[in-house]
Amino acid sequence: MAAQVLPAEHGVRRVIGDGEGTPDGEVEGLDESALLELYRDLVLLRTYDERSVVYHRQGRIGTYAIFWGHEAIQAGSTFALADEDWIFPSYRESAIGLLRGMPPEVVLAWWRGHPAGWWDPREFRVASIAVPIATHVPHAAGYAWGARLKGESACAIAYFGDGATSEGAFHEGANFAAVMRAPVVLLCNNNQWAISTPLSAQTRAETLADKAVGYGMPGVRVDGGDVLAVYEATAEALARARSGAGPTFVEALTYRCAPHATADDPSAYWDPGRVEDERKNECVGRYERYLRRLGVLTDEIVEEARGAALARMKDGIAAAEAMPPPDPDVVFAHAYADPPPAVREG
Amino acid sequence: MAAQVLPAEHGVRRVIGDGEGTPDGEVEGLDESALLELYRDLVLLRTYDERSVVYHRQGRIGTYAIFWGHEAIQAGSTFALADEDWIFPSYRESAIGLLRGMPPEVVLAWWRGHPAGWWDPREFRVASIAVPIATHVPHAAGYAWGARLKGESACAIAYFGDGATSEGAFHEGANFAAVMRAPVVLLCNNNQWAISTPLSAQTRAETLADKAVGYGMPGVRVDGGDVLAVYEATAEALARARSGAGPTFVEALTYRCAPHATADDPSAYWDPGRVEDERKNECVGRYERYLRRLGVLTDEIVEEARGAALARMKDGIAAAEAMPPPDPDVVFAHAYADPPPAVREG
Amino acid sequence: MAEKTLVEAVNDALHTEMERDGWIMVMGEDVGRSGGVFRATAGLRDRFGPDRCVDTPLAEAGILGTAVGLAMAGWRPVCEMQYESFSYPCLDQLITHVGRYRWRTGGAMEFPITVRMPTGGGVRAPELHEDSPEAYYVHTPGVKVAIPSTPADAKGLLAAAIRDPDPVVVLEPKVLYRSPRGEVPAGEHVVPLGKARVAREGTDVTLLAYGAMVRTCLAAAEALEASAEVVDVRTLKPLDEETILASVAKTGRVVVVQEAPRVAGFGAELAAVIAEKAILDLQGPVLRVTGYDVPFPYWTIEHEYVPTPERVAEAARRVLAY
Amino acid sequence: MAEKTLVEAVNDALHTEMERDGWIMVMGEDVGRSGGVFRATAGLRDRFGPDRCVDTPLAEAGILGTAVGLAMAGWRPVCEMQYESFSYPCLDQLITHVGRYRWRTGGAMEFPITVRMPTGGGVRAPELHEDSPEAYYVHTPGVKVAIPSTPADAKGLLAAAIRDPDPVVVLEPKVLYRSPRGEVPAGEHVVPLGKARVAREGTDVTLLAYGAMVRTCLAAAEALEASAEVVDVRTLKPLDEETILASVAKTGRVVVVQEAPRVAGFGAELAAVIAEKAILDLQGPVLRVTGYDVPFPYWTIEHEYVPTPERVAEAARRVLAY
Ligand SMILES: Cc1ncc(C[n+]2csc(CCOP(=O)(O)OP(=O)(O)O)c2C)c(N)n1
Ligand SMILES: Cc1ncc(C[n+]2csc(CCOP(=O)(O)OP(=O)(O)O)c2C)c(N)n1
Ligand SMILES: [Mg+2]
Ligand SMILES: [Mg+2]
Repeated sequence: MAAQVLPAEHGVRRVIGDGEGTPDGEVEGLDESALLELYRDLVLLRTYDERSVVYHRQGRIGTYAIFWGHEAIQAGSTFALADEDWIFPSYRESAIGLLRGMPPEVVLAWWRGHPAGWWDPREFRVASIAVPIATHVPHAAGYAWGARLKGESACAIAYFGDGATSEGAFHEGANFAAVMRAPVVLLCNNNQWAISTPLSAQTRAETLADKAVGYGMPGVRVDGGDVLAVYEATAEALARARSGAGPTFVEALTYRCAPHATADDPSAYWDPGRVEDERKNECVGRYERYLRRLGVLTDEIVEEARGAALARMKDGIAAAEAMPPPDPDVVFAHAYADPPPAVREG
Repeated sequence: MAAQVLPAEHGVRRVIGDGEGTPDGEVEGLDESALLELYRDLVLLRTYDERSVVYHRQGRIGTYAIFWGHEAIQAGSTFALADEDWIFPSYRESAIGLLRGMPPEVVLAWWRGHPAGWWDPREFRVASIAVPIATHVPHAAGYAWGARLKGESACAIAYFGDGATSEGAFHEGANFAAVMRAPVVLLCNNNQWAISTPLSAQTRAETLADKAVGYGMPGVRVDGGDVLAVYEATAEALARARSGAGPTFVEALTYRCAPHATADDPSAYWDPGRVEDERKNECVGRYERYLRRLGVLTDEIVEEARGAALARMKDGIAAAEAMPPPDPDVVFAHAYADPPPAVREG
Repeated sequence: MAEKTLVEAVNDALHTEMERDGWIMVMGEDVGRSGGVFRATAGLRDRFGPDRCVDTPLAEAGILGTAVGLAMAGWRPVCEMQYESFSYPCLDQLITHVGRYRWRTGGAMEFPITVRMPTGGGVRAPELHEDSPEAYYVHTPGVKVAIPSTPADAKGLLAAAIRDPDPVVVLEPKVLYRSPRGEVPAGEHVVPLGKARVAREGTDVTLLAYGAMVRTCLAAAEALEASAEVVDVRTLKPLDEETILASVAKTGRVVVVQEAPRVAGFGAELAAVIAEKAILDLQGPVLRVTGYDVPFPYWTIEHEYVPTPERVAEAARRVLAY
Repeated sequence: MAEKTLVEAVNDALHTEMERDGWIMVMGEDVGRSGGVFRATAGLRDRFGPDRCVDTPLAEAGILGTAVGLAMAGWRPVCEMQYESFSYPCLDQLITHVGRYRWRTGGAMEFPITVRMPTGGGVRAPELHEDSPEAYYVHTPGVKVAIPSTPADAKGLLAAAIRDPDPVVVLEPKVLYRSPRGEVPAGEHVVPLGKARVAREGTDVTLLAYGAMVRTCLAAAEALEASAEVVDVRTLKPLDEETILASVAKTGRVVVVQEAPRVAGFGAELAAVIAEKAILDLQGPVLRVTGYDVPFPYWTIEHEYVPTPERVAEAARRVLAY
């Protein structure tokens, strides 16, 4: 009987050390200003997330899918993208557009249930937030395939979770991507939970990167709390994609230290002790300590980055709250370019 | 970047030699009478298939999915099953029930579009023929899971093709099977074609057995033209399943030497030369030559086996053709145990 | 009788039925450890163990597909779809197998599978959390469909669905999950499938609805100067034509109300049945008040989409004017 | 004009449109190397290359899901579902994305995706090769649906679907694929969506149908002593209510014919529209002649299921007797 065999990269790639036994690494091509730009991205996402939880408590936005602790996955991978590359986010990456210059009020409007949460994907090369699990993976594969057919160099990246790998849509999308040599990165945020369902109840695979083998594509594992490791792995996957070699599956290993969403009460299912430990090791602080060890980060920069992010959020929520209530007529707008005469009958 | 890594059993398992360089092997626990029983199974399936093609030409059955050259996969795997184990066939294994004592006229009736083609799966432990691709894989997984929960020792086996591995239903079924440690064998008939679509357009995986890795289950490759290799691999997978270790993916490698179905004209897409070569190596002849080298098979036995099979088919088609046209009322029967009053309104 | 919310009544039904029949299995996403995102399955895993209340992998077609196999092995699966819109991936299994497998065995095997899910809008949730997909289910041969509008019916119809020998889809109006409360019989309580309920007696116009729209119609009836009868269809298939046609025969005027998009929704089937079988009773057109042929809107304007008592009353007045 | 079969007309439309617009891509199972199991895509791969006529992996949801991405990249995908019943796996992509994505972008992006598939029975094929799933599609917001009944309309409606800025599902009656032949305009030929066709003029009763049932209604009309008008709906959404209501206004009597299972089928929508908007014209009930609420039967008895001219004529006589 076949012993189960696993992909090469079973080790979890890391760049950032622990300041003790494990030494810090470096990433080629990232100079000081790039490292700090990446830091500001992290702080912006962290600030967006923490403020959103507050806004929700204050009743200023609706249910909200918290991404605290996932910032390194989002910022690190996005930082590796070319401007022309398309992002296909799930609800977990709702604010990833901010890294492409999307105003916070747009994303806040989405969570406020306001149509101003709509955006033109072409403006930011960010597809609409995918609410259904995994069904956007084929979209990313199709986009990348279509770009390749047009002779463009644009790639795509799809974000999805560990639970999403159980869906047929993930499987079909990944297989199409491989068969069509679509220049796409399948970035799996493995936070080890699907709401209350642990990874152990989701799959028997030893790692999610193992899923790549069945599609004939490389599978890589990185520490999802290590923004530089995520950057590096994504950059390599993109280089491979642009070279015409097709898709790569990247498993970014992390741990969900927050409720699934504001409506979720994890006390019934998670282990507070484990969460405590994981929180100590959260990704923004890790990167801060790394930059300080490098001597690149100063208190001033920290203050300035946090202040700037906070200001953007203050303006964002103000702008979102200043929006007039939507025109009721928008109910009938946009479903069809050329609507059936009966569309208003109800 | 991860080099792609493959499961252990990349070699294709064989038992039957070529009568020249490659020596014949033997399979433990199969005595002479068992070897001959298996031979009769092969002959029965071959006879069913060849007669069916004739019956179709004669207009005595409708469109028919030919399984010429797939007999070793079906007979070898079924021979390894316990009587209590359930078979979940696709259209390609339409006649597999014959190996469980199902009268040929039942299967012939199915292909004649006659409701007498219905059977009680419990009578033969053979589920209904699955027409849609791959959607029966979760059924087999669910059955096996359910049997395990009941503390029964029954296993299940699902038959599907290479193309089926591209469907989400295959993926979800395989994953459920692994997660629930369902005692099921996923037997993939890799005949390298999905109608006109070659395997190379179906997947980039080096082997279909690689798909197993992503589910954390063993993947095995066997020569689908070697009835003893298929038997052995299936027996091992069943032993593993009964031990509580869960499912196994078995890739039975063969080549479709006949049209997809009687309605199909492969001349547009296949390579006649390749087909010629493959036909020379077809599974029934291979096993016959093996048995003769073993000194187990005599012309008398061959005659007797073919005669018996032919007689069964003659009786079968006669019985099928003797069936009265179905009662029109059967249209309304069976859809509901407790039909809505309006069921006859149309 | 205890006062319960609709979701508590669902939970009560699951406990009571699983207690009664050891072959009943609850399966779905997050139904076990957390007790379900709406708490409909709370307590089942502790009471009946992880084998009878199963947290499945995240794959709806896999849930329903394995349920078919579980049924073949003798189990009575009760599958939860976490939200109605996330039941769409299982439509393929439902249409090609769940509704057809008994037929395929010539009636030899039964597939007593229950699929339950929350349905409908009014809860101010993100996209794809407020759909009303009942028409997809009702149109599928071999599948029955029920939609309760009260806690008592939520318990009784679910119990009937679980006991039914055929596959039944039960849609639970999520806007009613937590309020209002209602009297729910303790212990075993079965509301037979195929029986509509006259929720309010009236003589001038019939308001025909199901699920959350029953409440809307009751409010409209209050607002109307005329005497409106409100019929709660309760079971979409099998349909209780008798009760519906009796009401139309009495009033001669009818407004069909459905939250789902209008085109080819179940309200059309109700209107068609009336146009075919009550034409001589009708004193005016069969009007429909429905959602529109567009996606359910962002929740700040969902009230512009979901039929309101005002829209229903206005339609009733139009038909009363005939 | 050349005489063509319906499937030849489909092939003609694909060649003509792909010639006209280099962004049109045909994708599906076996559409390339073999030219499709019905030969609808024959010759496209040789003419336009394997990148514009793509043999996809065997995964319907993957076909439609990647088509969404291809559309975002600027392509105009024309997806073939090999048989209607094998389109069920893509219902999830259709409902959750294809019909919603334009709306989701506030109208900024278009998704001119065409999904074409054979539909219906009468071809003596195994299980799940003879379904009529149009109701699932028509009920889905954001999606348009057309069903031709003649070779000329098959070419013209498909061309219109491909050119339409919105997603369109085109169902091709497979029983009509190879006969009868009909005149088909050469070159570019577009039959606008949303326009029904009076297939036969009459004054006493309207037979309302689409797809293969139009032929059935024409035969019924011949058999009737009364003067029957046959209206070919052609486009189920957008629906040409004007033509339908004009015919009902003229005849006052109507029989709606659909091959699909009766319950909540598209015929119910037609009946509902008439019961709402033509009630004062009606001189009798709106009768439906349909398939039954059971799986399409094994083909030796399919004639017991598919509506026949006799059943249609009998219904017409019933309504004429009012
Ligand atoms: C098709 C579908 N099924 C169910 C849901 C409900 N749901 C929302 S999030 C979630 C868990 C997703 O887990 P995972 O894929 O690991 O992503 P994470 O939320 O952990 O980032 C579920 C079941 C959904 N949105 N879509
Ligand atoms: C869901 C679904 N899609 C498409 C089809 C049409 N179809 C019938 S057989 C077939 C090819 C199957 O190929 P494979 O899985 O390799 O099995 P094989 O026929 O080679 O044994 C296709 C596409 C189907 N039956 N079901
Ligand atoms: Mg997760
Ligand atoms: Mg094959």
